[in-house]
Amino acid sequence: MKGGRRAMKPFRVLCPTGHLSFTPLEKGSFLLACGYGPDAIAADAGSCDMGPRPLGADEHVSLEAWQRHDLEVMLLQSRRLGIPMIVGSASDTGTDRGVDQFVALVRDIAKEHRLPPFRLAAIYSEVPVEELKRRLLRRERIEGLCGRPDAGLSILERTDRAVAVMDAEPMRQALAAGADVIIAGRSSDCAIFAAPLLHAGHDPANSYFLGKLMECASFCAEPYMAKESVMGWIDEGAVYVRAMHPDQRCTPLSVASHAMYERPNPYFEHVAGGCVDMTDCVYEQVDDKTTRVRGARFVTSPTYRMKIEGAGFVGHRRIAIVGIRDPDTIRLIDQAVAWARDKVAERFGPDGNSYRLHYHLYGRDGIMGPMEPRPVAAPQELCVVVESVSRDPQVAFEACALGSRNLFYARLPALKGTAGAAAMMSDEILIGEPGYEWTLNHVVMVSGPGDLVRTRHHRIADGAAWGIAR
Amino acid sequence: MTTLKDLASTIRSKNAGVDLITFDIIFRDRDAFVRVRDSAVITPARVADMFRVPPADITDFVVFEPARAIKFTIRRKVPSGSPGERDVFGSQQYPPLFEIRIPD
Amino acid sequence: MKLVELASTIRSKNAGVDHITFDIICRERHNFERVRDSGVLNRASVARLFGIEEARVTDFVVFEPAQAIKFTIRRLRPSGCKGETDMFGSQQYAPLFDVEIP
Amino acid sequence: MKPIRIITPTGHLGTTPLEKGSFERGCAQRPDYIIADSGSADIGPYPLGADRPASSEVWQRHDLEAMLVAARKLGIPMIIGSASDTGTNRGVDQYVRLIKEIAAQHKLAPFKLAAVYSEVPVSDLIHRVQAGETIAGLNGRPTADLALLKRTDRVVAVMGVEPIRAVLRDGADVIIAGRSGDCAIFAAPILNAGGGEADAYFCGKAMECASFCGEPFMGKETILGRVDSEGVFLTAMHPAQRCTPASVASHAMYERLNPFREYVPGGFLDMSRCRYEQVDEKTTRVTGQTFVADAETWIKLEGAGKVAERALFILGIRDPYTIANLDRAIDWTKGKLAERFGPVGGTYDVFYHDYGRGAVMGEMEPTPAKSPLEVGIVVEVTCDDAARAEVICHIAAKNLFYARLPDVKGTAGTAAIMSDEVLHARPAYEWTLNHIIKAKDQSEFFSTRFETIHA
Repeated sequence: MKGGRRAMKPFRVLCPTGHLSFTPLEKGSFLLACGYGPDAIAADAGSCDMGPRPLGADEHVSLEAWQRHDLEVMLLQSRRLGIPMIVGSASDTGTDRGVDQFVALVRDIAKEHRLPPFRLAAIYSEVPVEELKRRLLRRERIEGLCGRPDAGLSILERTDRAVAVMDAEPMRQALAAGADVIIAGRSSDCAIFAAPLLHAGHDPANSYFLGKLMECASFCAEPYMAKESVMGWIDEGAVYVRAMHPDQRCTPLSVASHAMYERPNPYFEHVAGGCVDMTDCVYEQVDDKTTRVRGARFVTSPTYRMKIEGAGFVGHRRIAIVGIRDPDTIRLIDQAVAWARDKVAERFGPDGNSYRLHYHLYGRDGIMGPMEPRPVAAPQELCVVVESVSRDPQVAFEACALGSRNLFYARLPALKGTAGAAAMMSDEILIGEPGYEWTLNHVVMVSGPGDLVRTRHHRIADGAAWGIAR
Repeated sequence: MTTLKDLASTIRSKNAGVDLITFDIIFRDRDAFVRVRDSAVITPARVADMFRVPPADITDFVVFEPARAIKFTIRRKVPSGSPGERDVFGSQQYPPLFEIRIPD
Repeated sequence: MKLVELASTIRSKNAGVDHITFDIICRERHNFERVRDSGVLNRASVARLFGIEEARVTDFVVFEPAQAIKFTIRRLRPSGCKGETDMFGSQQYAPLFDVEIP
Repeated sequence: MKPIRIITPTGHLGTTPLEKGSFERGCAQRPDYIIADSGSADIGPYPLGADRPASSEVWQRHDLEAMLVAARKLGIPMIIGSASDTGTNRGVDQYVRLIKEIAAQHKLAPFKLAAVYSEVPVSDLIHRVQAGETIAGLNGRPTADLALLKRTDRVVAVMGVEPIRAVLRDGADVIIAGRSGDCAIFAAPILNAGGGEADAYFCGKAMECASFCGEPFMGKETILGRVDSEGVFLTAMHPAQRCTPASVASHAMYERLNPFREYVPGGFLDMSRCRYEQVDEKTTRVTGQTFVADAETWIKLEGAGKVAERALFILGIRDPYTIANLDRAIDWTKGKLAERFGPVGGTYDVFYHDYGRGAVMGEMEPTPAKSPLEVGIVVEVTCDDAARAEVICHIAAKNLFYARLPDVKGTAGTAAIMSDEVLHARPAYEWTLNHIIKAKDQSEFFSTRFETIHA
């Protein structure tokens, strides 16, 4: 921190939930934390954890009632305290629809509570697939992450929707322009917290690192609790995190354990403009509920690269559930499945043509599949979940029905039961949600964050106007 | 005979983005951590073998002192949530680690 | 010897909506006689095996033409009720495999 | 009597497509009739109660097309019983429509179609009970009262041979019948040809599941049945299948409580003195069956009614501690549900089908596995209201995902979620009626309509 401001109280960021609206945030520890004088309230509202469908279909998975609940609790306190509120990855996926939906909710809540006028910045980061195609035509590279090949035209053709993942810079600029509330599209989790810290004059290393520690709220504290508030600040070149729930503590172990949570490597966190290096971090307990960490470094990237997430529709899904208790059928299940697959192939050609069939063998390796170190050769009971996928819903239905009912009719040598080699839980073909795939987990080179990100400023005054009219 | 489950306080797996599953083995007890770490029983080759993936699919393997943890990450064969998914959050992939024997 | 080694078919299936019927068929005449004459299978023993009251075993017949023993039990719940796991009653026979026949 | 020969290509028309190879071999035998049963009470109460087919119309059409084209080419009658799985009026009308479409598509010469309906309005049964008639329960079920009838959405009467014999006498080329006794659709033409009741019903009983009376086991292959003065003859048409004394006798007892008796309107078939003989490589002859007539005619009624909406969720558990403590985890989640939605079994019900530990057999499992490596769990919630069933099911599953047990080492989720979705299952129905009612004659509950089909 700069010398001239040392006497000041450090800038405090409050995080009430690790995934806004996935389940409602806990008001108790949040209101308690608001009493400690936070300088900003920030929360992440999105995740890739729910699979590719929400992005591909552009739907939210959280209930709107819970989204409204969390935004309302946060907005009322931020306006009461006169501090900024920042929400990233709006409405689970951070598409333009998600940003617009959250902006509309904030407007509604402001109107309902007749809040005095405030300034809202909506930051969009959805990338039209056409834009990515243009880049490809310009011979720009769309580089695959995690061992994925670079994206070509065919993968873009399979993509229905894509978002760019912003770092803190667009949010910092919005704060600098005077925004009181920020609703951002897809953002790096840590960037949502780093933005107000950077705006307050802190360095990127500690700002991003603190964001990384705080983004899942109380997950960095112990004992385990789901959605409790935590407070973080930077002072004297170190970051501090403090649990706000009366029964929770932030300890070196709990904070370090969280620093590595849901990430491939505990030492590096990549954002668009660079990378936080945590290799030399030192964790210390400073009081009962607070842990201090020093030693984070920031390595600025020579090029500015933004991550792109994309998802596309794969097909309609149908599901059937079959139980098997016969030890011979269980022993010969691979043959039974092959028999059923052949019956489907007789009608629609080989798997992969117009359909795909998946057999989930619960009891053997239904959870781990080929990664199962010791698949059970002969469990007492098997549950076979037959899942079909096809772009044609009728083909999906028939493939699933043939692929499951033929387990019942499979002709296996040495089978003692001839009335049906399987137990239908109920003779129905269930309609699953449509299937999507993650098509893009890639990066593109940009001239700066403004290349793919657009900000729109609003003045939210409906509530006040309505209040005055009364 | 001591197994990893006797010594670790947390053994978990979870998605790390859409293409990876990451595994955390965390020790509350410092001696237990040191014992497992120094035994060198848990190695990239060992976990690749256990989960039947080519060694190149172990993208990260780190002994993480601050959390008293061993952490490694495996590249998924198919991205999370694709049709045919077995474990959309990657949260039940850890149990085979329980039975790893740790020498005295 | 286990029943599974002597019988050629062991199966179960709905008999209407309220019953599941079990058929144990031996292709070899001497196996059938051995199972039949052992007396191991009877109303009481199958009720015990499936953990049900004997009164639920509605029929128990030695069926010579098919070299078979057939019995029928009244289902604990009619077929296809909520909570059903075996709509056709077609996977209820497996425990018969391990019945020891002297 | 004059010998009569019948082929049947499938034991349940439409469930999975019939096999064309052995069917063509059967047609080459120049049979007198092509007959198939298309229904069953085996598929649970839903299709009847909700009045929906259980089979895909694509497959129903496939089977009807194969049979109709062959029957018209051979110039012989075709009989379909229990149309569209349940034999309700909807099912009969649907098959009549398919027959018309297929006739048009193949430009078939005009033929005479008979539709025989067997649905009984619930209100009609209510009037009968109010008027003092008895609807007696089968299999230990109590006599039907008004409360039971009020829980019933749809009822079919199971026809015997008479309605089918009547339309055959009137020259029907194609018969689409509502709910029918499986063996009645085969017995009707045999009786019309002068066959005895015992042989007619036995032939029907043996043929109704098609190749199930042959060996080795095959699903949907054609069987040829012949009745003449020498007895009943059954021949497998698939090159690799045979009808043997053992296979025919085994099938005679299939899916029935008692191997010796088959009840039909007007009496029962007694098979206790049957003789089974191999007469050639693929054929078995059966003699010695008798028919015991009943002075009264009782007609069977099947009825189903809606109980609740259903929602499902699929999870897997691999953690041995969670598996060892699964009962506790399930009790915990049920407790959480009770806190929020009131007691389980009150306005909703929840079932955790734990595959791997005895889900298939439930209470009847003698040796549930204590520590399987893996458990697949299907969470099933039933409730009057579909939206509420969905919410409860979602929470019932997610609570298992978040269940905290003292010894569990994994803290990121105690279950594997196959796909994060509540599956909308069809509603739960119950069999309300499995009853019989006394009839004036075998035709009382059935009505017939003729139509000439022009391509």
